[in-house]
Amino acid sequence: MSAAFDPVTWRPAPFLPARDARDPALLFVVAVLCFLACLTALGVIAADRAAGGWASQLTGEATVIVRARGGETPDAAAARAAEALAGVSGVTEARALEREQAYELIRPWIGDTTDLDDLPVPRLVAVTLDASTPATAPALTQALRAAGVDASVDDHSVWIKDIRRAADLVRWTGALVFLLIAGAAGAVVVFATRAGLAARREVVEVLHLAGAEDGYIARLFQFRFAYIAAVSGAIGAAGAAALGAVLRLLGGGEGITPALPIAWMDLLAVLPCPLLAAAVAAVAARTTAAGLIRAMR
Amino acid sequence: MSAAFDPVTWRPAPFLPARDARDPALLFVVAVLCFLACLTALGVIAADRAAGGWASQLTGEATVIVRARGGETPDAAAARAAEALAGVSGVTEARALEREQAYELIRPWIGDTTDLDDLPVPRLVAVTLDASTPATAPALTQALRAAGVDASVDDHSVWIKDIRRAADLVRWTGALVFLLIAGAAGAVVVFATRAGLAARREVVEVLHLAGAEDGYIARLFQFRFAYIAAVSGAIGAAGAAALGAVLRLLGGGEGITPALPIAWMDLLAVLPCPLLAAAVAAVAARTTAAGLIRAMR
Amino acid sequence: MSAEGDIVRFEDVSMRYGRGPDVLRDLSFALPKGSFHFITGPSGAGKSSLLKLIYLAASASRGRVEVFGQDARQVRTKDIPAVRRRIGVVFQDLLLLDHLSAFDNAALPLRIAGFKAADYRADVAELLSWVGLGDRMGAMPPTLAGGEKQRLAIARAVVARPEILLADEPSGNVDYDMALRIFRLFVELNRLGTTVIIATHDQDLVARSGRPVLHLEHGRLTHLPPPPGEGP
Amino acid sequence: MSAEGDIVRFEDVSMRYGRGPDVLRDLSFALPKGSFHFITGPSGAGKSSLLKLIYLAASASRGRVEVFGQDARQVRTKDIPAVRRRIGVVFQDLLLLDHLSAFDNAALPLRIAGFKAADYRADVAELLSWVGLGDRMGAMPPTLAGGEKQRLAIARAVVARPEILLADEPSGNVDYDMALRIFRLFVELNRLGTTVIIATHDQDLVARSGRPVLHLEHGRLTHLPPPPGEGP
Ligand SMILES: Nc1ncnc2c1ncn2[C@@H]1O[C@H](COP(=O)(O)OP(=O)(O)OP(=O)(O)O)[C@@H](O)[C@H]1O
Ligand SMILES: Nc1ncnc2c1ncn2[C@@H]1O[C@H](COP(=O)(O)OP(=O)(O)OP(=O)(O)O)[C@@H](O)[C@H]1O
Ligand SMILES: [Mg+2]
Ligand SMILES: [Mg+2]
Repeated sequence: MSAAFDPVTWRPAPFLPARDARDPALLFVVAVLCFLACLTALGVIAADRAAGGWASQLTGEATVIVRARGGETPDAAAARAAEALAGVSGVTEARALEREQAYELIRPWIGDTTDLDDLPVPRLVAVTLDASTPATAPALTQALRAAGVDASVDDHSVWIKDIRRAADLVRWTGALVFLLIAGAAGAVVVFATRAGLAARREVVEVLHLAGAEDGYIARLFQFRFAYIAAVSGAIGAAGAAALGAVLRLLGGGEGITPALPIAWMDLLAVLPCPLLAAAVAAVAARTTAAGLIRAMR
Repeated sequence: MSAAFDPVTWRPAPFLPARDARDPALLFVVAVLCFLACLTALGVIAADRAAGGWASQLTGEATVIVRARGGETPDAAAARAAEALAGVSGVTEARALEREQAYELIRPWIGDTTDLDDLPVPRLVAVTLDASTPATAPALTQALRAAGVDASVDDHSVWIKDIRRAADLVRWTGALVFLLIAGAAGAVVVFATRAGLAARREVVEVLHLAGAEDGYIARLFQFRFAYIAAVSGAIGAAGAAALGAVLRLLGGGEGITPALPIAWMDLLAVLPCPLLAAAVAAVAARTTAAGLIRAMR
Repeated sequence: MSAEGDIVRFEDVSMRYGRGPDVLRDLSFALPKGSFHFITGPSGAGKSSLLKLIYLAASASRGRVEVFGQDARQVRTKDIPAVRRRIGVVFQDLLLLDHLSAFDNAALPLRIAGFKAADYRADVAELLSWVGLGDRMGAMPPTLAGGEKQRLAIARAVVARPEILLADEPSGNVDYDMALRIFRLFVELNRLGTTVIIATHDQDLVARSGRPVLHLEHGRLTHLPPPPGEGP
Repeated sequence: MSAEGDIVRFEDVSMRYGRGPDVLRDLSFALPKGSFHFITGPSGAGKSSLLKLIYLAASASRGRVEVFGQDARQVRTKDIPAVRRRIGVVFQDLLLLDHLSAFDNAALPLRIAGFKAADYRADVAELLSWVGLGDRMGAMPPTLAGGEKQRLAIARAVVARPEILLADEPSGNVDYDMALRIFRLFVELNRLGTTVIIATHDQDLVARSGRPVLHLEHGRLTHLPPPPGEGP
């Protein structure tokens, strides 16, 4: 009570009620939307990596099927093919596979046979491509033809088109959802700030009538609401990062992580969230306060 | 001005300010979250259907590779296999494919050959399975063995496991995101209602001091905020349904729709949204008003 | 025990806010049904607090408050609204609803009591004219002059013809003529059976009225009302 | 043209709210620097509206208002705060900030003027004690008695020693002794150079003070102040 009040130790109280800064409604709404936005951002990054991973796995290698021709043994043909392919620029390594490995692949077609030598089993050459400038299928075919080897090149291009399309779909959907949620979060910050400020109309009025400069009043609200938004943005971002970390830990090798591979570094993507939220809130508060003051004059 | 006021035509004004019912902050926030929740719900339904579609396409058929044995021609072996398979329960149709179709599949392995008859090209039998009680791979193998046909059965089970896993992942992720957003929407309704009501504290106070029953006051707020939530829920739901309809129209056969096939009926899934939002808001408003009144006594 | 006909009775009543000091101390008095009293005393003496005890917006920390013959402490929470509807209050800080017209503000108690608009329209309009707001009935309180707001609060307090009227500084913002006019309104209401209790600083009005006075100083009663039991 | 030494000057001023009727009509008067005037008149006569014109919260619909020798209409929006800081106002509805302590409310104009807490702490405490709030300095306005709130509003209006003090019904909720005490505070301030203008219904106070009166009826001036030009 007032008995405890001592003017000597008095310090000016903030002009805006301190409890407003802990306004649970505003904090919670902004935090939830920032959480969702950050989570979507993490999801998009992870999905992008996953898609990129599939594609690069496929683009990183090609398989060449070599058929023996003109008396050459299949092994010799494969060796020659590997040699020819190794010389192509964009190929890191070309390795002829064992006969058994090739047989495994065509066994369903020919049934169990004990005498492999009797069969015209083709040989496989596994080609590892340079990740940055991979050799194209026509280049490989060209080299093989030049070396006079009867072979077909499978650079997974059919698969890659599908994978690319799926990856693009994931990327674009993710980006769309992210934009939607981030836009919603921003709009919520704007509207929540306006609502909170309208409730403090009397503070604006009293300060205005007491001769406070418009900028001074606007700044009060600006800092206050920027602070609230930053705090709730940080809470939401931290929540999303924590969930990301849990997913990362849970799905070490399998589980969710292979499908959505989250890297520790990805978690840093939530960092701009509190700053953005604060900036949006600051601008919203400033313009709203200015509007209220104009209406009062 | 007051000159225009005529007591004879006077009708009681609502106790709660009419402009509160158009409170843009509350309307917007709830609408955005309902929109996101409905959109997620539609996405989950579509993804579920897509996953189900892939799986059922795969489970609906099997491929049998038949190898000629003991002087039988490949075609005869394939015909016998088809006959044997047709008799298995759970098989709708078994059809031996043309030699050329089988050749197409193994051509990479043997190279271009003009004399197909010289080659021990296996034949393929396409089996259509009963959708409700599909025959299992072992059952097919058993029937083929009984008929003395050398064949291997590919019921896509490897693929199906992968597809099922992907489908489950999509389903669970979707459900999780939906729950998150729906939970956020509900919580926002609760908090926005509480914030809106706190701003109307003086209405509660005046009515309370004038002898209004607690239930009467609580009901005022309950209906008001339920109405606001229902309206914004409806706006959000309509927005989501509209976007769903656009996606349905845009991606007739290709584009986004094959990946996320939305049916017209799915759009009905947004219907409960306004009702749920209204119910949540009603409960929140009622309990908050009751709390305010208790604090006032 | 409550004497027959005492509508308000205080027995050794003390009151404080939270853990603060006693703002009312050992008050004992009884107001007969149909009586008309003033409560005077310097600012902070406890006048408004005393009225709060009567309309059940606060409760005594010691002693016994009786309203309408019931111990205030025994009134169940769910019965408080019914008691309040029998009491009209002019609050010191008015408590008008800014988003409702003067007419709606004045009609509020009648609406809460469940009356139909058709039945009270004319009465409300007449009352508002009586307090000089005939041409401001459609105005919102923020656009009323200070004295106009006060008169509106008075109209709202008396519109439902309460059994008890509590008026807390009802003439602080009106001129002397208007104060007299308001006083006459209260006298009229009292004649129709309402027990009237007015907290005021207006010594002039108190003196001219010749009505009994409860004078508070630092939460204590220094002038006693006439002995209870001489009701209407 | 403004006479030297007139701090407030009205020339044929009319005013209205929105498209409503004129609430002030053809007012012409001048208040010399350092003068002390009362504004009286019945409720709704336009006293508060007249004060609003002086502290630039409203503007005349016709005529010319001069404050500090400047035409009110010519004051640029961005210069209004500076003018306001030279004027202290006791608003009729007080306009205290409920979430700030009495001390913080009283210190508000000094903070806005950019003074350091250390420089005014003692002054604010002394002023609050002077108006009888010495033991309520840490209290929030909602826990103050009606008269205590009014005295707090007065303390806030005078704390920065404004060049003009406008007080709108400053003693409506305080007893006569306190009203006199407040009047003495205003007189003291006036002696130090502040021009004082008080709108009130308190005829007693006006009569006893012997100060000049501007009397309004229906927005018209009926008593004229002494001729301008006799300022300090
Ligand atoms: N809600 C509250 N919390 C704490 N103290 C309060 C509260 N309301 C009033 N007080 C204190 O109780 C005392 C009595 O207040 P009360 O309002 O009853 O006085 P009053 O006689 O009505 O004064 P006034 O004539 O100024 O209205 C005062 O000291 C006041 O500060
Ligand atoms: N914001 C407003 N909008 C419209 N009309 C208003 C507004 N404020 C005041 N009025 C009207 O203007 C007239 C003069 O009001 P004003 O407040 O100046 O009177 P006053 O002399 O201060 O009265 P009181 O003594 O009751 O405070 C009144 O009829 C009032 O209803
Ligand atoms: Mg009081
Ligand atoms: Mg006024």
